[in-house]
Amino acid sequence: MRYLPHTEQDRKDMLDAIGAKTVEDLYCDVPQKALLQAPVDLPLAVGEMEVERTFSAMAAKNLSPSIAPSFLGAGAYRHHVPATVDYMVQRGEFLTAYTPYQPEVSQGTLQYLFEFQTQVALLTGMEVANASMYDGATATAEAVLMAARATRRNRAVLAGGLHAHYFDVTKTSAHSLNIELVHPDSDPTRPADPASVIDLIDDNTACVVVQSPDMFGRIIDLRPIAEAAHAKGALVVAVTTEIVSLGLLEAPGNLGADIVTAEGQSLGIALSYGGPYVGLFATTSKLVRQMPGRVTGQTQDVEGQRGWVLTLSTREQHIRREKATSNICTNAGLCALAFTIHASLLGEEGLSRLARLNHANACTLADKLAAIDGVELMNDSFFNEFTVKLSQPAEEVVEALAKRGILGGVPLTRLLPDRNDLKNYMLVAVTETNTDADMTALVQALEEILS
Amino acid sequence: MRYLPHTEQDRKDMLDAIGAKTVEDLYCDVPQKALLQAPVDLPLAVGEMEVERTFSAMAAKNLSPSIAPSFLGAGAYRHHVPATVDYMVQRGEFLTAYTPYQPEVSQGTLQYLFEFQTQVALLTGMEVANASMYDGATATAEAVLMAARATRRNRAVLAGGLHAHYFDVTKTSAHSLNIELVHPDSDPTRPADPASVIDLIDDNTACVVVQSPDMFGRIIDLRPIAEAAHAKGALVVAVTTEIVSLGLLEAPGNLGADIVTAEGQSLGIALSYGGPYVGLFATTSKLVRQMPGRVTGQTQDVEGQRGWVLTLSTREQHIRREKATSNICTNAGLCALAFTIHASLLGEEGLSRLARLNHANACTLADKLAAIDGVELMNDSFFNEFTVKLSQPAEEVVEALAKRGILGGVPLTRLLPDRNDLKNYMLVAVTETNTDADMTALVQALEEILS
Amino acid sequence: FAEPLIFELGEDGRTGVDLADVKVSDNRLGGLRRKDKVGLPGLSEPQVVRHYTRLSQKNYGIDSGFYPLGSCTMKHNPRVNEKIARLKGLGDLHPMQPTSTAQGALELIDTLAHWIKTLCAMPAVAMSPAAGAHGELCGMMAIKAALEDRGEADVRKRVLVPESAHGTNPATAAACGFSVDSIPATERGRVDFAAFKAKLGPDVAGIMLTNPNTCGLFENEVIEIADAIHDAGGYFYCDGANFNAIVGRVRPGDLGIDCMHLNLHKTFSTPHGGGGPGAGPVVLSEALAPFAPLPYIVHGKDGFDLVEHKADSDAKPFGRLKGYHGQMGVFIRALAFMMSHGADGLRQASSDAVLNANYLRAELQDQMSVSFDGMCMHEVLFDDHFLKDTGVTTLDFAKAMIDEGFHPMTMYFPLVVHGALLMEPTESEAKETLDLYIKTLRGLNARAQSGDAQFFKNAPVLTPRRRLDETAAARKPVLRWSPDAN
Amino acid sequence: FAEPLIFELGEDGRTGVDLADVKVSDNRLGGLRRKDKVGLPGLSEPQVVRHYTRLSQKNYGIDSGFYPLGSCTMKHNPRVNEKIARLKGLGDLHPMQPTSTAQGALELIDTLAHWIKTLCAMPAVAMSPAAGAHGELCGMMAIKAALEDRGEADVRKRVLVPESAHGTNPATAAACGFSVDSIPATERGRVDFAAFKAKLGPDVAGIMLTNPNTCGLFENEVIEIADAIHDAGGYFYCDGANFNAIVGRVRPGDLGIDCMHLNLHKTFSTPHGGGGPGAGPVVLSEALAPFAPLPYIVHGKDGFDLVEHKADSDAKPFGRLKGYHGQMGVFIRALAFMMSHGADGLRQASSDAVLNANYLRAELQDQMSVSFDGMCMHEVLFDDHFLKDTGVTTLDFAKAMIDEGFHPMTMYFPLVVHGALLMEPTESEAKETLDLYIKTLRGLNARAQSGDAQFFKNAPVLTPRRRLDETAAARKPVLRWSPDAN
Repeated sequence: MRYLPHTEQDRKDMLDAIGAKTVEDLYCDVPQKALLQAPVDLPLAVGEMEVERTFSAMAAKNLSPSIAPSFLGAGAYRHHVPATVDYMVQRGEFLTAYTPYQPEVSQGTLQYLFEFQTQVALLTGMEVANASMYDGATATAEAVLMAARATRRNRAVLAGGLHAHYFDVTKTSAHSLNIELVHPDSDPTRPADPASVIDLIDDNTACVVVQSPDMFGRIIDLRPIAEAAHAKGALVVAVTTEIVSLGLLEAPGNLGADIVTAEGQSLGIALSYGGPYVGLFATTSKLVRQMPGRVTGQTQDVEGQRGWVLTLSTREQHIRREKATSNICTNAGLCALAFTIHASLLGEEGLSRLARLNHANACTLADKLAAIDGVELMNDSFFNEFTVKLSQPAEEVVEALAKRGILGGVPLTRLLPDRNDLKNYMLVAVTETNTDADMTALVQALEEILS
Repeated sequence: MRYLPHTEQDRKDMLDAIGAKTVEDLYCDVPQKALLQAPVDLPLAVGEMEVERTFSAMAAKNLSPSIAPSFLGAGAYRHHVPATVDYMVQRGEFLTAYTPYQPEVSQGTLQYLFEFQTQVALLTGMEVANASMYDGATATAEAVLMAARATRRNRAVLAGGLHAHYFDVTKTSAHSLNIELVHPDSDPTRPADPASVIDLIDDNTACVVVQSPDMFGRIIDLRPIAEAAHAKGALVVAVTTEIVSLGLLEAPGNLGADIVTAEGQSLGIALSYGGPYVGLFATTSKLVRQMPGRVTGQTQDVEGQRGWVLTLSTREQHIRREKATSNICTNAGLCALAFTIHASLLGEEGLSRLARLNHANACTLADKLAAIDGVELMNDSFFNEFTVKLSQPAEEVVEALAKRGILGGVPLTRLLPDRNDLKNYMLVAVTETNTDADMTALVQALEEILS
Repeated sequence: FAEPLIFELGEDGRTGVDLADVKVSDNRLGGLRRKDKVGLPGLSEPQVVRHYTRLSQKNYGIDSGFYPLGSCTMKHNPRVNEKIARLKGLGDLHPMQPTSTAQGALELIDTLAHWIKTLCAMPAVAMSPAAGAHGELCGMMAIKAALEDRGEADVRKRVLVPESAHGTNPATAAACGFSVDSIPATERGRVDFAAFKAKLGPDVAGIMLTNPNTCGLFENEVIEIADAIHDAGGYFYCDGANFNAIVGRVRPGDLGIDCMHLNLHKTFSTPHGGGGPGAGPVVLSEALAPFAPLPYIVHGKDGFDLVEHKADSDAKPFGRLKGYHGQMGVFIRALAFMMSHGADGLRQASSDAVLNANYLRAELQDQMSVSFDGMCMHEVLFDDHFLKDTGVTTLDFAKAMIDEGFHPMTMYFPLVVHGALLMEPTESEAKETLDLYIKTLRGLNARAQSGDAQFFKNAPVLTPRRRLDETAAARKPVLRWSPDAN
Repeated sequence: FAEPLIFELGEDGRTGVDLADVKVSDNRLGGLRRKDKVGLPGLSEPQVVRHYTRLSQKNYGIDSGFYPLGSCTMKHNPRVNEKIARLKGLGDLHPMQPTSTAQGALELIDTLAHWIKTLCAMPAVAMSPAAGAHGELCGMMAIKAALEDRGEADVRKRVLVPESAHGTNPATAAACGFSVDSIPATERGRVDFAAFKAKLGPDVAGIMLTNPNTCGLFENEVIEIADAIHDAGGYFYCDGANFNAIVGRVRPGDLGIDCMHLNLHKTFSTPHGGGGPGAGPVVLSEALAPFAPLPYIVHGKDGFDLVEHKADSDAKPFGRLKGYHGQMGVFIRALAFMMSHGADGLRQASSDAVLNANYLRAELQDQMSVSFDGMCMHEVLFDDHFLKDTGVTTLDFAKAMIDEGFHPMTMYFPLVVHGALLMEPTESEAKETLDLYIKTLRGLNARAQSGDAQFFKNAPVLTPRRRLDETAAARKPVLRWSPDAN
């Protein structure tokens, strides 16, 4: 077997050294009845060529968004990732390292995590960030738990425009710790109204969670909500599912956020059917010791040279055990690396252009779609994603588009299945990867389907 | 522009330091009339996404042998290359290095070249090998020139089964140096006859060049030819276009070869429409100072540690100039690296299995094809490629197969266009990559076309 | 050579990506257009390549050398898996595309689930957890949901956790609202069965047991433990961090466990450089299966279907753990790893891992102090007894190993022994590598015993940085670069 | 750490590739089945990965740092080009598949040819040469064929080559059966025009001139040289090794050259690690175009066609230089590089390359001895005059640079100055990198002038190996590992 170096002679020699006759002797502590005498009922080993064939066959059964015109978003966005990103991530010294427990031989990982933390802090307009989390949804759930810890309150208000998965994940976590969630209905049919959130904040509210652009693509002004929340002693958690938007939109840190969580997939990370992605988590210096997740800090070595180490581990499980700030142990190191390299390649100018290009393409498509009979644009504001109301059920339209080889959008009922009132609504995302030909294909197909 | 670091400010500052007003001042030695005032008439810069789109569109116009059942050989063979090979080759320290002029920071390159030389020597059964050449054809041409130098004779006998491109390239080089080539007609219709070559060797013959398996796939016994050549003081150049064959066939070094040249593409190297490939060149210790091309040798550093350097450079142009053994300066370093890594992964057992698998598949297909009405198998012996005679012109059959999405073989007239007598002959190659389904597809299509 | 921070390399106006410079109006931005710059530095592509190349050169990975970090299962990461994960039609699939256009993806997840269930002899698996600790959360939430379903959640609030457990175990129990009760270990390094039984009672929700445990030992009374916890009305959570020792040799389902997470990124070798990403699917017994979180795959009449919201009436999903459907990129690599090995190869791999650990134990036990007698599983635990009176600590010893070209073992974990050194060689390592490692450790020990403590205190000296001041880092945290401070 | 040879790592029976173990009969092997083993070592995949990873770590590339190796144009290698070269339908195309199934490939080569011809203002290009020296061979063979066509091949046997030329120039002339006559240089580092004219005569086949020349200078009398050689009945071969200085600024066709090779791997940046592969297409004037070698592409009625054998009656191809159709893998990358830059970016790139070289010249000329006054092109030549009486040689100085993290410049070439140091920064380098390099060289020079020659003699000390004994290597060559010897 290509991955296993031992020959039978090696095994024999090693058993001799151990003083064991057979491998079974090594498993002497396993109850006999539980020790398998033969391989389990699964296929036997195959070569690399066969493995590639098997997976290629499975890949061929999917409609690839690299081939189909694709307008899918809803929290995961197709962007062009420079080839450099993936080449760098795959360098063995990065790829096959682990958590930097030994900082002397892990300065590469530690320095890029420090760079990542800085980039996240800059993008979000916050003071500090951690070294990444699983994804945007889990980061948001952790933010609510953190707010509850920090404020010693057990109630959170989640604005209606929060991504349904983010809400669900938060609810799952909150349930375990008896945190009460207040969540007004999501309503893309009316303009987003800060009052609907503000009215729900009370003196026991740990935090208010507001997503912008929200699940429907609307850009939300955090300021009035933040003002109201702070007046009640509540923290403000700002959520962004499309980090590229911050190249064009005001950073939540400048709008009153105490914690910012975001999905970082848009920079550097393959769509990969939903994961692995990278959760971003930023907050203020004041709250840093309540922050979950791993964090890298700057220090010096015995020779006075600048270097980096994992720090603030007194928050973590291996020290604090059941008193840790979170049960999260790993981060998303390689995804954070991809994010950081992509952000480094873009730089200020590149990110700004990328964001403008996304918005410009979205404006173009929004206008084209709005001109179709049977399509109504719901958004006054958006970044690169918006909601349209169709004259037919969105799920059927999406299937009809798929039959034409177009990945046209996400029916809102896929996210909110109980909302029969939204069955004609569809989310449409546009990025720099969408060509004019893509847009024309979508417009023509929709005209046919809706006519 | 993403590859160019200078800002306009940088450029200005640097011009100031130089004492020049404009970039044009730097070009003051260029005759004014030859200095362009504007960009040439070609498209302007584009981003990475657009470049990828352009090339993807060109790729889509080709029939990919990864998708089509493919039986093409004629000196270039589709093998499965383990993913490891390409990942290692792409490590920046290998990929972006150059000729190891500074051995202290090039031990990586030098050691793998030393390993490559050893592997080539082992495979061919020769004493030494160089650090690679452009391809099998140019290596063969260089071998003839080397034989002429070493024997101080100017006549070479090239057996009829030598690959047509190898013959053409050798002819081009020999022409410049007034070396006479004797080349009996290629004839796949009769069994290969050593006598036809032996009879042509005379006292002015520098070398005899014999390919095995030959252009038609036949395995040639070098021994009687070598005996006759050596009796006349001529050297024997053995050629192999399919290096994998040496996992199953006797090494030419054990059959009397003085020089072995080969195409190394089969191990580690993408087909890539014909290049870059890697020429292998091996010979005896006695002849080593006549050998063309770069070579790595073992030595010690000032601390007595084993290390490697480029050596025997007194043969080369930068020392010898017009008296060099060859004008070749570069080698095919990255291709040699890919070859070496693939060979290292295979090892003795892997190479042997690979060779047997190729031969077994070829036997299977040969029998299947021979059973078709209108197909006649010409070979008594072969490794993974053989010649069939068809009841219709091969070029038409190949086009008809291509229309069915099958890359069926190489018409002999593509290699030997003047040989109208061979217009119904086709070369068919089979490797470990061909599945039973591939073979069935070819058989069925041929049955249809030839019926 | 010191490599500057990326922020110290940039210059305004440079970029490493060429994109059109389009203007946009503010009309549709809700009045929230960014006023100031983000503050990202501008670099050309060559600068970025060189910067991260140089950073990588300051790192040590499995590709660099032996990495016997106990409890982390640092094994070979096959490159073909990387290639496959990037295939068009897999790596580029959108999580929200219609399932009719992603049948191959669902087939892949379903196939992986089948392999996992078969290897574990368990009827169900929840695929979505993103890491081991996330899997723990999943398992404990399933237990909590089952207790709620039984109406006992308010009563059964205590979870038993051996003192040798990873810190994530108690942290997870706490995150699920349970209290944690620690079970002592015997001098054989196993759960003290008598003490465990004494702690059982009507308020016990379950036990979280790592098996093989963190001392590298198989809990030989595991079946008795399972029976006892079940008799007491609790559930048996097994931490699968050490599954690598028993894959294809022992099926957790045969031991009576109710749920267990698998670290796909460890046991089934997907790259998780720098600490992630991972994937922590959780196998579930019949008792817990109905409470599996959303989403999950079902076989529908038109092929595979993805249940993203509670649908079938028997299911009582406890909720959702993560956006979308789990760590597909990790699934691909893990399944490729499993298929490459096959049932035979996986069994061989776990045996080789155990063989390697026992070989280290056998060849080092006369030099270093093995904490517990008898055969170990895939890792072997030493304590610092052998360093007594040398003035060399576990930390010092580990740092000296770095200068010899090895990544150190895990230090100071588990906590049940003093100055732990936990070595996990994995099946990837050749005997020659182990022999060189053994020789090196013997040499280091000879040096320690010879009284040359200073040598160890100075180590490492051959690394990009020498020992770093972690106390200073924590006391006054500098967690980001800023224009003024650095 | 020393890394063993792969042959010292293997063990019989191991393999890194899993293939079926089929038996084959000897029936069809012509009685020539191998009797003995090849002797290849057996290694597992993880061992191979680690071995070559470690070897790579003993190497220095552009990705590692500044690489100002004169005349080698070590510029950034964009990774997107690597990705494109591996696209299905490009990287996997077979050279012998019907041209009807490879129209995209032919379009690609034809498009690249168009870019090359436009950049050079030349009517034709031969695409197949595999490297610069191979291109030289192509060019000189075309000249020879033209002379044969004129019936003057037996008379015109002498080729003029400046003494500053690369060694490949005279070697190529010799390989084509020409004799070589060396032209001296002026004290301005250019061809001595008078001496050149004096050498012209009816036996002259042509001149091989590098422009910009190997001293980094533009041959300001190049048009006069072209006119003179043409008047004398000879041809003008231009060595395009230094094309990077003038791409988009000067077109060789406007200078009167008859043929010139381009090093696609240098000027247009395709990776050629360890010294290859390259590609050396040769542009040809009207006079030489008919003699272009096979194969070439024509626009047929059904699309592109590939002429692999003499077909059209006007063509007088001098033969074939290489198997198949040229270095497609290099073509792809070179064209991607060209398209990425565009006409504007290529012009900017060459200007930046020249700017960088002149910046080095300006900032170092007070410390080190610039060989020739005036503006240089994309590289700048120093000699060892500044090291006079320090006891430090060019070699010593270069080795000391290695310890500072830089790859040395080209040493001892060209031969026209004593102890040459030829620096080529390329356009890829940022001003900061150049500034650090300048500062380092100034520091080293100060140290050299201070009398600390021993520091330089000892260098390098920070490398995997220190100075290696090249004399011993050549005297008793060990060119391979063997089971007994090593």
